[in-house]
Amino acid sequence: MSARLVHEPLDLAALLAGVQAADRGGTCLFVGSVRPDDGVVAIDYSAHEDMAVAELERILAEAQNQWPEAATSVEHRLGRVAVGEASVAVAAAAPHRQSAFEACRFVIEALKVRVPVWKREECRDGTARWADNEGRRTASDPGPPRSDSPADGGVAAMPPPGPTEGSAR
Amino acid sequence: MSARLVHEPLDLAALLAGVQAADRGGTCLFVGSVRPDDGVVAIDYSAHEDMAVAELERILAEAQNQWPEAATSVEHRLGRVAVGEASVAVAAAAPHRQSAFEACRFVIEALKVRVPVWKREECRDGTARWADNEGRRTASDPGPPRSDSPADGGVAAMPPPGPTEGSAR
Amino acid sequence: MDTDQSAAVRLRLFARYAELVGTGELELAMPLPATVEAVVAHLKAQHAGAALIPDRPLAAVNLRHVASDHLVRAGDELSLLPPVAGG
Amino acid sequence: MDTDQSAAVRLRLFARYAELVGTGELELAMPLPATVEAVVAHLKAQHAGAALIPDRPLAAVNLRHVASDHLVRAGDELSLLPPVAGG
Repeated sequence: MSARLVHEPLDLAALLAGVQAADRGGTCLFVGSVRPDDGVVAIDYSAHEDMAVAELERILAEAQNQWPEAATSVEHRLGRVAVGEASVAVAAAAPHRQSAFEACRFVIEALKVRVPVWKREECRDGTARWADNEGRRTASDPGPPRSDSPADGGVAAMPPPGPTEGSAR
Repeated sequence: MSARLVHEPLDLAALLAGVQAADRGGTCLFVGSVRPDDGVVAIDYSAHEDMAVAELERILAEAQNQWPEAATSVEHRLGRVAVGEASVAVAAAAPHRQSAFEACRFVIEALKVRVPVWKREECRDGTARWADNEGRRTASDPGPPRSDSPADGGVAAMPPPGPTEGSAR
Repeated sequence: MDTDQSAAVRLRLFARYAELVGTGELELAMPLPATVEAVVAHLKAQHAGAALIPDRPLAAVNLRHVASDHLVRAGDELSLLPPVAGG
Repeated sequence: MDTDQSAAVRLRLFARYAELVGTGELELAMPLPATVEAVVAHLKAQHAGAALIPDRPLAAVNLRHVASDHLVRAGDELSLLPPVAGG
């Protein structure tokens, strides 16, 4: 049982290895990754880190209580996560698949509504906005709240649309 | 969408990579592995291979029909699989996690009741027995039905219990 | 319905059923079409080892699951499947 | 109930709320205990930037979620949390 916030790419193999055991014949892994919705090129994740870890640990303890034979682990990535990269992963292993699926689903659903993590979407046009899990968005000040989240990250790799300069494409 | 029977250890990273795409923000992976129930040290999986692949493809097509935005893949291992090793894996990726969970669960549930795969449990005491997914077991003749599944596989690594020859253990 | 008195059905057996009969593949000469159940009865009459196969086992024709009243025709491949145990 | 007229509550703000107020951490001197809602009203009275924070935001005391009628005591750490967006 392990709840972690990490600042580097998630290690899914390690997460799986942490919950698997010979007598747990079913393992369910959920991976959430950044979608390119509405021009998003990356998401800068921040958290109330102490509380997020404490809340994740409480969620895992609740899962343990509800599915005593299951082992669960969760990792959430913080900092800038580019489109297509994983931001969160939950693993649950149990003797039977139903518990593994249910415990895994429980943890990700609880995480989405309880764990103090926020996302600031970085868009192709250089703007940034706060987004919540109900799809509401609020423009963000130009200055990012975290020094390691450049507002123009990824622009070189994916130029913004709009008036092109002499190119037919 | 890919349905495969394989004779080597499952490659989960490749299975995940096969379903993931930037606009599929949720991925669910299920892994089933061999449990050491009642003295089992390994399971020898066999199949009606042509039909198993066809049936797996039909199941994936049904998942595609029910969750059109989801991509699903499945691999089942055949031959001798030791306790703790993975025998089956299902991956489903979709724009939202609910479809990913549901499609993944659908595929493994359908596989368990429809796909012609059989297991012959190899026990610590050297015996073997056929097992079905309802927990019924039937003794197997000493001669294995497949030439590549020795009834004494693994005995060197894990000697059967019983009358010992001069050893206090 | 036409029946072919000289027809043969290709029968495939798997796992425990192959073990019981001692082979995974055989041809049964019998009038066709016939239901899966009739083919199984014919098999049991000819092979003592098949006695422990149920009268209406899980079955597939040409790689698809079928019910035991499904009609097997000349040229079909009938597979008799023990309870499946994948996963 | 005893109130401590000279007490201070340690307030932490995150994400958009920190951006609005211009800081992630401050101390508010006010009579305690007081409800979360009262502390938020006090913050809004003192910091114009806090106007857009809801009257009853998601809140945590000492790293646990609390309702807006929860009593904040001297020495508590109160965190005001924008709608969470993990995953």
